[in-house]
Amino acid sequence: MFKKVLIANRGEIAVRINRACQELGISTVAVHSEADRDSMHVRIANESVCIGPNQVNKSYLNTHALISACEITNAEAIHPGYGFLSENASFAKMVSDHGLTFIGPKYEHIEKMGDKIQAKKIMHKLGVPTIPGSEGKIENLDDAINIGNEIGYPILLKAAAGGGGRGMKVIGNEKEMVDSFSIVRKEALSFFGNDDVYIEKFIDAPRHIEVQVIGDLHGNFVHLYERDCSVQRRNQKVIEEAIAPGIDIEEKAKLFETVISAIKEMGYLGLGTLEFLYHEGSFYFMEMNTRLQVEHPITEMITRIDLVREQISVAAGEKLSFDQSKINPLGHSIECRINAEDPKTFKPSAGTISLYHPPAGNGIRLDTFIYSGYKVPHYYDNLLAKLIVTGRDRDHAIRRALRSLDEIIIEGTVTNIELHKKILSSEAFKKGSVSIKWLEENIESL
Amino acid sequence: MFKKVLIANRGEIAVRINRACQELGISTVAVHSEADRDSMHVRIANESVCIGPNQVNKSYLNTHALISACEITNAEAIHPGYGFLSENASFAKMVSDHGLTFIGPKYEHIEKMGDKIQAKKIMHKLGVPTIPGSEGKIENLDDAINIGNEIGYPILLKAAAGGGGRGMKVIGNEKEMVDSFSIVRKEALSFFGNDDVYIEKFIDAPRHIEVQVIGDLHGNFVHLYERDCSVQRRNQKVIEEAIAPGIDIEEKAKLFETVISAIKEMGYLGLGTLEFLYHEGSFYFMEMNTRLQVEHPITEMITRIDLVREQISVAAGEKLSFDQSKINPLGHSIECRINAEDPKTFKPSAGTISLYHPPAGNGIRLDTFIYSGYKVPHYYDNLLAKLIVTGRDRDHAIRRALRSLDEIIIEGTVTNIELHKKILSSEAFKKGSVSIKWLEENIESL
Amino acid sequence: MASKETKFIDKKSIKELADILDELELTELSYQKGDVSISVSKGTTLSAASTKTASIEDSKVVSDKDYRDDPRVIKSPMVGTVYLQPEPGANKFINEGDSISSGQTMLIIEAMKTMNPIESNLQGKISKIFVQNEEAVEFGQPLVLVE
Amino acid sequence: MASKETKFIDKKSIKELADILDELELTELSYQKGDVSISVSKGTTLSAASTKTASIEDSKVVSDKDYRDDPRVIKSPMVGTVYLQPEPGANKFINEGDSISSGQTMLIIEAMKTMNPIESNLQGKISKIFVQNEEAVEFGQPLVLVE
Repeated sequence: MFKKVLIANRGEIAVRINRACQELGISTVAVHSEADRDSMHVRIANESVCIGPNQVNKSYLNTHALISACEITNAEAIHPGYGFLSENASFAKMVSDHGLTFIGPKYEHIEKMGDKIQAKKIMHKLGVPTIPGSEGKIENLDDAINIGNEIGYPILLKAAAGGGGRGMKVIGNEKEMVDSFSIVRKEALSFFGNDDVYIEKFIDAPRHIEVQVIGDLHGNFVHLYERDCSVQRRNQKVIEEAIAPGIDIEEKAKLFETVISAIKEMGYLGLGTLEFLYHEGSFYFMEMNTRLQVEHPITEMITRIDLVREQISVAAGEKLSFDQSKINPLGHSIECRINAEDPKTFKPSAGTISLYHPPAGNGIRLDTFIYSGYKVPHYYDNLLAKLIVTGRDRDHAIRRALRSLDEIIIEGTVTNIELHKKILSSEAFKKGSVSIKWLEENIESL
Repeated sequence: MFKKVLIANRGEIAVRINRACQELGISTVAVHSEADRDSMHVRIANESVCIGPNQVNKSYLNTHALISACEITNAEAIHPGYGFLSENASFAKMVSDHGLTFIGPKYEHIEKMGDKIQAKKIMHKLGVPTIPGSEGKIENLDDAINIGNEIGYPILLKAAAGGGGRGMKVIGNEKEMVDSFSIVRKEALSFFGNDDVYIEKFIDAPRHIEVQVIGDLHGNFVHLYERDCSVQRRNQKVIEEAIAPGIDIEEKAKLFETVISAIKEMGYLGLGTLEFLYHEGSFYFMEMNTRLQVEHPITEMITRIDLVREQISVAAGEKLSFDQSKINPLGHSIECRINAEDPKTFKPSAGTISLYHPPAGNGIRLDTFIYSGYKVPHYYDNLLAKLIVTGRDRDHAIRRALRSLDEIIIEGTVTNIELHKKILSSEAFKKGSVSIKWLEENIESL
Repeated sequence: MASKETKFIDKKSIKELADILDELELTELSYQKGDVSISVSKGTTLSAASTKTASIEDSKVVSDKDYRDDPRVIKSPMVGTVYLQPEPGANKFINEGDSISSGQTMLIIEAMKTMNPIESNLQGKISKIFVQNEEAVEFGQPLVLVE
Repeated sequence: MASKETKFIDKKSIKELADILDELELTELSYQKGDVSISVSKGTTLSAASTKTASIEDSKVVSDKDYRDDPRVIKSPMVGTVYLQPEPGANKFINEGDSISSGQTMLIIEAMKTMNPIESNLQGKISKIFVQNEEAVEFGQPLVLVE
């Protein structure tokens, strides 16, 4: 096991990783920008190094400073957290070229999964379900009709050169295909100077379901069930839960099997998350995150596996401490991301936390880095805390979340706590299975 | 289920019970003395009633005020917490005579178990192991020798009228019995005016092991394994853990069987704890606590059963939500009682909490009622917070506890946090299985 | 107003001290000079939590809060329900404006099905009755103001 | 200053007391002289946590903390290891008491196996060199004081 690890991150995740290291008996090095001198991740680490000024590209993204900080502190490994350099393949390679360990996957896997189109092709080859469609451009109407019948309507007819929501049309049936095919091609030509079109299955209001996996260097590959992260706003997850409500266990078992077979084939190391769209009983692979996720705690709560601890262990070459048979999710866990943001405009809100009082009690975990008197800098992201509540079942977890949101006090900066209360109290959320469009479409009327 | 419950307590346990009620959708009434007007249990309740001045006998022990508070708020049930009126059989009866529900056992059981000598006799009859000894006074030396041989040396020869550690002698073998019998009788006569003596097995440095049970009104009786509460000072528990380290699983299974059979025979309702001395493979019943215990959270953590929720449910006439087959303890949980007390003299320390910052993260639960700015009154007990840490195994839980104790900040009053660190870092504690004498004997050298 | 008189309250100085408090990031500041003494302080309180509790005190008897420590007030010695008349339909024991003598019954508090006559421990004129008939009262809640 | 006007509030004294409060790490301070009496206090900060961090800053370079915002100081532009000589055995680039001109090399910082000469951006007399040979430095750490 490592003796000393440098944590190349800030905020709640740096605090989270620091705790896992301390529990493993690993000494920690915090790095920080000038603005973060008093931040909690610096306070609780064994050592700290200022690596640059406030701008992230000169501090938390400053690869040279990070490697140098390892050199002067004799840290053996770097944990990148999430965001920042966590999915930067060339940084992972640089770390390893300097004889240090990058606590994450092999850099080849970071690189391959970083290219979304290549990632889809690889996963498709490995048997993971992806969105069906034409494998390339459609030559003529007959081909279009054949493919339409094959994958089933509705389908999306898309200009190959399109983008930003332009140059695509939803086709509901064969007749609409006959009517629209040449029109879409003509439009494509006039908009983008190219009349190539292709077909993809149209999924209107899917859910976001993701599967947590982990692998070690000894041939062990395990999934830790799924999370439902459909409550989103502007593609930002707001609430996540594990396990996903209302999905047939047989369906999931089949998915988990193909996922495990794929990461085994890859020889994947460490934590990873495969993100899927889910609609009417089918899963469609979107992308793979080759890192620790913000929402990992809900999986920890229902499986009782400390994912960060395992992640560090497997990076150090150790075996996973459990196998698939040990993973029997129990209860239901919900994470609310508490952001410092204006409740109307959603603009990030900086300021000094004049009073912080956390909720507590049975089933409550609050991962945060704030404290009474902490000045939230405006340079970084606005995630203040993650409230993770776990109950015997989904209904219990929702009630627990609501009573915790009533208990928490964060004064000095505006937060989205009221939004969480509204979501958790809404009939649609309580029923379960909302789509990724639900929050945006209903945020005004909640 | 109840619509409204009055919580007849203060401090962390009133907060704990309030949370369980809220999660069950039950409205809560807090009661408080004048000094507790700003206490957390008042702040988080749905309603509150001032029931008297600061002295406990005029407020928290004021049975008439409590019943009246139910009447004016229309609360249907009273949760007594621990301490105060929780084991007062006549209060329990008074509550029920007023058409209210006492959230606890039937008052007959509180009464019977409240008399320690009667409790031992009842448990002995019900097959629960008690300390072997003469059933009454010893007539002569021959009887004494016979009983000594029967229960095995060392034994304790005790004056029936003795007490406070006087009028008893440890007898190591038959020869010592011959030498001492008449001396002890003579001493008994001169000290207490009565030369009746009796014999009890002598247990030098036992451990304190207790078994958590719960019963409902539908014939279901379940045990939730044991807790080890041997780390004590002046008969006050300091650290508790579940499950107890190093006790043979077969031994425990046998104990649990007799315990379940006993409470079934009694028709026991609600939560209860049977306390045992444990020494060299044998358990000796000491007493039964007919209430919620301070240390209940460690059992909640390893069994994932919310004991307070179940306690309220069964009092409302509902069935237990689980059966024995669902109770499979996982991991290891440790509770540190954080008291406001002088680290040298152990004198309670009141004062204003100028800053409170709790530890957090995976596996951490902190049950407390303090907050930044809270003035700890000097009228009540000195328990500020219970740090409950749960890890994959005992060693992990100890490391977690240590890192949490490093994180916690309570300024404005002195606490025993440093004592906890010393205990948890000591080789003897790490090895497990210390006796109830260990802390007192080693506190200076820790 | 063409006043030459020095106002009792020197708001400008208070404001100045408050600004200094902010500037120096202090939480308390007292200043005395001659016969004028000013203290300003700023601090965190648990205000968010306190706003949510709907205690009986808040919801039923808001107006009596200021009188809790007033020696002219007779406070409830117990938790219960107040009756202002000896029986339904009868006259009230006391009315605002009445004179009252020490030992005189002011009202009844029912607790545990028992009627407890509450006597005055003050004498003077009743300037305010804080409670309504059949109102629930807690310990220490102001009942009557005697002047 | 020969000012005749007596201002009611003596901000200078308050500031001075607040500074003393800070310097001595007090939380409250009262001062009285003649008819003037001033009390200042400052709330609690997360001091318990901050005492436990053994940052490089605390453990290695305690003395330079006060100079962090001093414009006369040249600070480290990177994380790395300091060398005061061009090569082992050679003379130091600079010594305390030397004159230095803008653009002159003061020392080398090794980072990522690369030797980075650090040049002065000030000119004047070197009154203090904060770092030792082969010492690890973090970003923004004071290197040299030029007066």
